[in-house]
Amino acid sequence: MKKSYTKGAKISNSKGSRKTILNFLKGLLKKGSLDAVLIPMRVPAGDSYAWVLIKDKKLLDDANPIAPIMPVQGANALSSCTKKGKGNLKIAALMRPCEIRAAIELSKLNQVNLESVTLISYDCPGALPMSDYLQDPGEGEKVFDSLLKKRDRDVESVKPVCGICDNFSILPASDLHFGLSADSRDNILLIPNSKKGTGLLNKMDIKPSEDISSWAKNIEELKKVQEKKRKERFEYVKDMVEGFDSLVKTFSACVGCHNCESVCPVCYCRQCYFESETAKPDIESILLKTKNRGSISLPADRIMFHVGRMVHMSLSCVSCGLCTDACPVSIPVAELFSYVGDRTQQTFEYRSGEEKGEPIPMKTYRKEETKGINELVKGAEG
Amino acid sequence: MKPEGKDNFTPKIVGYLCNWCTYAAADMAGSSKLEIAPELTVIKVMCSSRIDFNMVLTTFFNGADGILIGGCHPGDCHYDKGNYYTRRRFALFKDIMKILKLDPERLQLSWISASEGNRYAEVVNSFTEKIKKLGPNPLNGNPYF
Amino acid sequence: MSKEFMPKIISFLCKWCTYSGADLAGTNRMKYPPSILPLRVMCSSRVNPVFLIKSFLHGADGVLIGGCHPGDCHYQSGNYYTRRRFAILTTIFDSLGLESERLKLSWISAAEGTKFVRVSTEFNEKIKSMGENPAKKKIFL
Amino acid sequence: MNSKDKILVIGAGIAGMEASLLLANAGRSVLLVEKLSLTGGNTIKNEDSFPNLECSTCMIAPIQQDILQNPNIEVMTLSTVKKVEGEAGNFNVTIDKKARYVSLVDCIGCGMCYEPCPVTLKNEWEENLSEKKAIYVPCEGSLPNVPAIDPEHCLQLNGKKSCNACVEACMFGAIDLSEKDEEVQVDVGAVIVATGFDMFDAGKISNLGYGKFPGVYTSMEFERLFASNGPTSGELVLRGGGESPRSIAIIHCVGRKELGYCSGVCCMDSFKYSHFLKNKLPDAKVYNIYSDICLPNKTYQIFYNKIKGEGGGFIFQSSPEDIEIKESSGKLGVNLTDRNGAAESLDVDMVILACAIVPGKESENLAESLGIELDGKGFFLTRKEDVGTVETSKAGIFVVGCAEGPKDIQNSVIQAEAAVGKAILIGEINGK
Amino acid sequence: MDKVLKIDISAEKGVVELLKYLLQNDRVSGVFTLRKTGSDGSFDYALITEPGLLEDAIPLHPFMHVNAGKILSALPSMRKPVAAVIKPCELRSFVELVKRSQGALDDFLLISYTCGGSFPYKTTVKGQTDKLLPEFWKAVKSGLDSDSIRPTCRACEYFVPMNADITISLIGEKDLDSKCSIFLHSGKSESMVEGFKAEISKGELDLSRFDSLVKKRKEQKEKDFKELNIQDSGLDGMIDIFGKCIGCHGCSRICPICHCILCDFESCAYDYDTSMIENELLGRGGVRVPTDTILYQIGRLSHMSFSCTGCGLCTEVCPADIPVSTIFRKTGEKVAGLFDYVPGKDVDEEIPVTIFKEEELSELGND
Amino acid sequence: MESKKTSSKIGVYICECGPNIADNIDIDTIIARLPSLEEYQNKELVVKRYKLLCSNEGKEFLENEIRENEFTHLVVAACSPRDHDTTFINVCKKTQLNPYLYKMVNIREQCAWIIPDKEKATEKAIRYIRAATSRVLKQSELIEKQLDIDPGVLVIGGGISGIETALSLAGKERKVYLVEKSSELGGKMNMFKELLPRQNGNRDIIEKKIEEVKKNESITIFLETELESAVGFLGNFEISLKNIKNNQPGAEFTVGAIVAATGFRLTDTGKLAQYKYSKESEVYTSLEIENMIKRDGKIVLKSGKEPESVGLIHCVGREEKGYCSQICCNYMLKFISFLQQQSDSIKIKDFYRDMCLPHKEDQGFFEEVKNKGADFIRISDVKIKGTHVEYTPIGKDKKEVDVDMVILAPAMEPEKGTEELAELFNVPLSETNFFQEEHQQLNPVETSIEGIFIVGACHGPAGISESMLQAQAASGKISTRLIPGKKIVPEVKVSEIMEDFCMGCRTCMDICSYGAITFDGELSVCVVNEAICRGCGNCAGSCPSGAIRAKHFTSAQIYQEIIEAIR
Repeated sequence: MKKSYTKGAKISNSKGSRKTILNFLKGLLKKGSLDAVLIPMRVPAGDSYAWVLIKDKKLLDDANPIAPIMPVQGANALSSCTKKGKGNLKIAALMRPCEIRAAIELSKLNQVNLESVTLISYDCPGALPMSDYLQDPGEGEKVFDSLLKKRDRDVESVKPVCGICDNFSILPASDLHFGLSADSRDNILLIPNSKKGTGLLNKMDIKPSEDISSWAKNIEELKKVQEKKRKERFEYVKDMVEGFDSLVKTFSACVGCHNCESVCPVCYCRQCYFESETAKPDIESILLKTKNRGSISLPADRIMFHVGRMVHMSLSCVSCGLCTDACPVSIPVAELFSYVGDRTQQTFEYRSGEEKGEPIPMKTYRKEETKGINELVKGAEG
Repeated sequence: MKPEGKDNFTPKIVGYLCNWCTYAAADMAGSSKLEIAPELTVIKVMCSSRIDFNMVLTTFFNGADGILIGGCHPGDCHYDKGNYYTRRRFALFKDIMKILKLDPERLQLSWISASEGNRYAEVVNSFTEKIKKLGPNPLNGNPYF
Repeated sequence: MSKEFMPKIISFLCKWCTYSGADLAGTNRMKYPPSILPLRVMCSSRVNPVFLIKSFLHGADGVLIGGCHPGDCHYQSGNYYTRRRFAILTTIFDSLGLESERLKLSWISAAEGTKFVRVSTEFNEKIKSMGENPAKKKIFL
Repeated sequence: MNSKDKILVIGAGIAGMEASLLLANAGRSVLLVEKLSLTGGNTIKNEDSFPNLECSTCMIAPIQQDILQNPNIEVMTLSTVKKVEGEAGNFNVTIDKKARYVSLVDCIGCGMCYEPCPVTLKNEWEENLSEKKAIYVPCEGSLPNVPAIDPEHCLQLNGKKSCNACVEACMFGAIDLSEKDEEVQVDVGAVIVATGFDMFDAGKISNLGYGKFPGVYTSMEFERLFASNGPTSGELVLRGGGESPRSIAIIHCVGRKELGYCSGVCCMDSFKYSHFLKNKLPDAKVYNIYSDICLPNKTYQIFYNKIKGEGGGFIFQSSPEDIEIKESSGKLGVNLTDRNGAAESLDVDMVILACAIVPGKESENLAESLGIELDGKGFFLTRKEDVGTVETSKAGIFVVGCAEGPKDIQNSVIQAEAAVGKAILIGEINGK
Repeated sequence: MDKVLKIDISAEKGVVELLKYLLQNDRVSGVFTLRKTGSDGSFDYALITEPGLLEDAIPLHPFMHVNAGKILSALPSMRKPVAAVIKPCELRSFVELVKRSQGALDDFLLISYTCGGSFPYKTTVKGQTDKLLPEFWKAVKSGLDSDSIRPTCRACEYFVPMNADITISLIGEKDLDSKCSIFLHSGKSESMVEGFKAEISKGELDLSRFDSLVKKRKEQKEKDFKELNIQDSGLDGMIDIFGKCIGCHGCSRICPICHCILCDFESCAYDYDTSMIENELLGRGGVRVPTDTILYQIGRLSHMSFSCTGCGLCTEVCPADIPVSTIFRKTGEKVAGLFDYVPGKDVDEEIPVTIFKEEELSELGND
Repeated sequence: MESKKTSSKIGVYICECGPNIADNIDIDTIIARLPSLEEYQNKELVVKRYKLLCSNEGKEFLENEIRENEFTHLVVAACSPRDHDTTFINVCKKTQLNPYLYKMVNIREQCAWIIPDKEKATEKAIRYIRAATSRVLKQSELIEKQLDIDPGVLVIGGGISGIETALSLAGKERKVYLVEKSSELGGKMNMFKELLPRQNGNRDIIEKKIEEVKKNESITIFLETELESAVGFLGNFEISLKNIKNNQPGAEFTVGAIVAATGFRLTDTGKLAQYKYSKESEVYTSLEIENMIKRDGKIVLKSGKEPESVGLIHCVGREEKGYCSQICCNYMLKFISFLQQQSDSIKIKDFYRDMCLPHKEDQGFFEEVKNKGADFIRISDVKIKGTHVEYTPIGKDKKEVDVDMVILAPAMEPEKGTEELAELFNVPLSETNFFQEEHQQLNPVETSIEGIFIVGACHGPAGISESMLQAQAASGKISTRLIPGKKIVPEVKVSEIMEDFCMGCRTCMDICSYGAITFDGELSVCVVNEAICRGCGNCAGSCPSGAIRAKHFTSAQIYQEIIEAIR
């Protein structure tokens, strides 16, 4: 059983949450407790954000720990620099909870090495849809700033999946957490959630001695609201994918660019199976299908791609919503996958990104399987 | 394209059978001259764990009316534990078909050991019957799959 | 920074001509700039244009390709392709406003030790005059 | 190949087959002699084998196939060893090879010959639970999948009537009723005896009612009754009645006292039956009536615990001799007398007698032919002056599996492998 | 001199009739065209072998969600050619692919038309297609640009098909709603349509009437290039433009010329190990991850810019609204210009990187 | 993926199997319809029928056909491949046609015999044959490789199992390396004086074996040494040893097989509340008694006096361990017998739960001891306080008794270090923490890694005879597989990983039953060791990137079959 941390440190929020976080990170870099920080930074043109691994603490001034949009999933960024081993750098990665969960999933798949990485999360207000932000970045910043100041969740302007996210705060798997929705806007709670996190606090001489229950209660309440919204929304989403016709209708605009796959953090393959030579619809199958059906829609196998991808990654889906952002024809991919993911994860009694080191369901088995699985294979026995 | 009604419907069923158990059972059923529905075509694999999602999807989306996966009983795998993984993969796949309401009934996993020639015949015949009742794979008229 | 700027010049040298030419320069105790970092390739046509882009974006101050003279290629026609690829790449650089002057192609045969020294020295000087590759300090590449 | 490189294996059960296959794969030539018309021994009769409940056919059929297809192995069915002369490295063996009347080469196993045969017989291999024709394979999936003719009952062969039905039915000319029994001489370098075991005759303990009451089964009968390729295709129906039992008593240690040894496998077999029954007839009551539970393997207790968890009564009873089985109005009454004097009676539909393992009937003759000894119990005796060995008193002759004493499959195979190691050296002595 | 067929029905219907004729008379194995897939205005490319299903065909619909050239290259050779109705840029893309052994012209009866342009993705996403169609066709009839077509199309000078077997004349055809003019350019097309009921004459598509449109489009192109303004700001300009790239590589996936199974820039050669990142950090103090954002763009330019047919799908598909196509066209034009190469013009002309001339580019390499 | 020959010519031969196939399937229809199928237009197809292909004439006919037609691919439609695959593979081999370019179709068991309607059976047969014909075109030649082997064997553990293994394997052409942790050979045997009666009582045999091992020139003994690493596969393991005393690297050499004979220890009775005993009390474990007999020649109390009453407790720790140690009942009988010989008047109280006597001689011994007056009490529970025994006979009330001496039979458990060794070998342990066999029944002394064997008490609780037999069994297996001078032919239908597409997620590695997949840290990709892979294809079924090709069962091949099957 994982030790649960119930204490945190209160730090002043007088300079705003972003500045407070940056100062904390700067302090760690200064003390040498960290070698580098992975953090979002606004691009020079000012119209987007990118992940930057910062070593030079001066550069931190330009970073924005809580970016209004999520153009690239943090787990992808982390994977790109730790996939091949832990290296010599002690890195802190400041990411949204869904990014942390994706990083945990990737670590189970050996695509991220967390050994020298400290995962730092915060109470996430959600992210703005990329297309909205790109329309007018200045306005986007403003909208997000106001979001950041609210204590409840505003779902109007955030991405649809953020609007129904019930996993926006501390997780079993992050090392350190910034409780932004603390009792008052004057304070931020700094909550260690692992030995690594406690270690960093110690280095900074911060004693996590404050009780965090009122913060936790607030989060719990928000979560309940979100859970309800999620459930309600899924009732609607369900109709978009149930049955052949709905599936076709939902994906009919798909142009087959596979952006959803390439931005997906847990689709870690170099080449998607469904683009590979192996899975390429072969000549015979196209001919055969055309002959049988009188016609065939092209490019072929678009539905196959989406359903196949659900099979491949729904168990690891963290509902980060990047797929929707990246879809040029605005298919609500993220909600569909979240819906399917929630259900398959339930069957396998698994929650993606909840626990480091837990094997992903397809890497393991039980001789006597869970009820959900047994239900599904019913008929096999005998 | 003439849509086949349920009455004059000859389903196309693919049976993935593991070399060591179910394929042997199929042989035994054959030697026993049991009457088995002709609609099932057998594809032999060394172990049921060889079957990946895409294979099932391809089969299904290409218009197969039913898919039967036959493997050794759990614990009997010739390769120690392959079929435990088959079971999980199958469950996941079926789950997704269920969620998407993509005719999950058309997919069946059965553990049939080498000595169960009778069971093989029963399973194939009843599965074929079931598929006949379900009617043609609706994907067959759908240009998208 | 008072320290004199010492460029880094990645040099892809074909084994049969230019690399031998460089060797010859060495054997004859001729001096050429230490900023030249020679990388031996079997033929200049092995140099994928992406190698040059990568070298450039990662901060190499200059990239030099050395190959046999047209018509002399050990593999018959490799360097003709090198030439086309180089032309394509510099055109791309130009149209993107990138400093294509930092890329250089030169034909230097095995006998042209002197030419190697001259080309490398001139190139080195040119790069020096251009200054450090700005890409070296860019974070968002 | 030099004759002394050839190895004779007697008995095509699991131990004999395993030994043959290993030797053949090492390039040695093997003569595998089997008294029945099929390979597989007793193991192939089981539906599943303990403790993993692995399907026996799945487990063994690939080996049987390999045996039949391996160019280094000659399988001689319906044959027994009559005489062995000579010494290690140089034995001369005389084999009594009974006519099969069906060519192993020409027959393709289509089974068209059974139907026309006018003679119907009890199928002994199926513990007389089913019938066969005078031309028969003992069960579905027999390997080699080629029938044999029972010369005692074939009308043509026993001279009762002129009948040519099977010959006419065969389109491959595979049946030759003029085939004669032969005596085959062969030179071998070593002999591995793997003749297996028989089951204790439960009829000898009269109070258990075997043979008297149809509801009383021996363990082997139950194995076949349960087997999916058996007489009822695995349907658990009582003899004659056609109904499934609702309560079953499994009596352990049948014959142990009479024989003076524990067979070491019957507890596990009984638990296996208990599991089968619970699985197939979830509402049935199953009682295990035992004296000592013997679980001589690191994994057996796990199995035992699992069976206990499945429910079913475990009743301690010191010895089956003190059990009295009676029948009244179709129900079997099992009267137990616990050592503590408390009597108990169970009403059941079926009784399974877990019979002890006894030496094969022909062990005595074979021992004599081979010139080796039996122990006091009738099993083959290994070299007295050694510990843990498969060697017999005669160099070059090895005994493995249940021919040496009761044991489970694991230990039979271990012995087979051990014998292979020893046998392979004979003829290779110079290399050593 | 080409043959011209004239029928007295609308152009779209005329094409469908022609397709139907081809299919019904077994001249072709199948038909490849856009077709309606639902009553909600959704549509798709389809390979059709059942003549009845041609009822839903909308061969001239001004929309391109995928480059048909790419799809054609993935289709198998069938017994007889497949009649394919595609846009000029798609046709040019297909020709480029054929040069790369990704398909064969003989497998198809290529039907194209003088193209008035396509709607952007967002038109269909917002469901505005039906509303905008009348205006579009009106503009086509009068030989002008519709307001609703993509900026890419408005800067496209190659709207008259090259290499088509059959060309349908649309731009400037005032009677589009009641007349359909079909130009047959090859012996292949002539024998294919033999027997098709139409008024047959000889004649050629009058190119001169497009002059003003070509001119206007060229001007628009130059304007676009200028607005892009990368040349002047160099590296910083690149960063400004590509800074928001999210690395989805959708541009390469949708690109008809990028036919690789696995893009080089996604291969393991571009995986970093941690020490390489550390190295990078030494010089810069900070480094963007995943790395190689600009490398990918310039790299891709070096791979295919000379074959860029300007179909504009990369811009459409970019989630970060980067004007990818404009950059590629601008660069591509220059690169192709080096070798007087026009992508997709002549199938026998080899792509610039597979051939060389001994006497060329003499200034390079000589000091 | 296709065969390297560019122009393919496929031979399709349909066996009539006498009337078995011919009567139920219209072969002429097949022959008529097959070549006209459009997809084979570019391939030359020869379709013929024959009355019985598996007959000698049939085989000859087929051979001639292949030679004359110069087929590149062959399809045989006949009975089950389980019956005759080998037959036709041999025909292919004879004619130099790569057998992996041939495929057998089962139109007897799976068509002719199970479908009464001839038309339907014919239709199905056509589908089958077409599937095979198009599949066979996607098949590629596979060449069987031959690997050199080192016939040498490494034996870990110098106890009786290790010694027996070494002795039965060592020979002129086979070196054996015997590695022992302690400073002497013999293992637990050094604590024994007497064996069981069924093991011939005296331990001279063992003494002799130890001497023999020492003298044998083909056996190299390493004392105070342990295994540092073992990398490789059957026929070729690279071994490095470590000297325990100075913690220095030891010898390095190559062997073809490894036998673990690391033995057992007794479970720690100190951890079991009901048997808590101190060294000072008159409570002894079985090994202490063995030792005492060896040292003193008798069983005595601390005072030196012989005990007058002895209580023996079986199954100490059995429930906790979850298994029966098999030999305890027997050696307890041995102690009783010894005590009975030591003193006529001795009072024996033997507390047991189930008497486990799984050998044919055991029960006789039990009767003998019992007849001499030992009191065997079947209990359901027992507890001791020093030599005060509280017990509950089965079905009765609790009782108490005081004895002079208590002898415990603690359960056997694997020797310390077993887990580490398993990890080093990458072989699994069973639920009971002993090594796990590859197959409990069919391959009982080998692990899931071919070439690594387990014998003696590290395999599971075992007595001396069982250990000796296991040692011989391992030797037997090794000597059939590692024949000096001969090569081994590994499975060719193995998996391979296309490194360009592998992401190194190691899903395949985690699920492989045989440890055939390793991770190449340098390239960050997984690699299949073809010498270990057995070709089940589980890895290919699991790979999300499609980077794994299961040879002869590639996706392309299977897809081809699918397409035809549902045409």
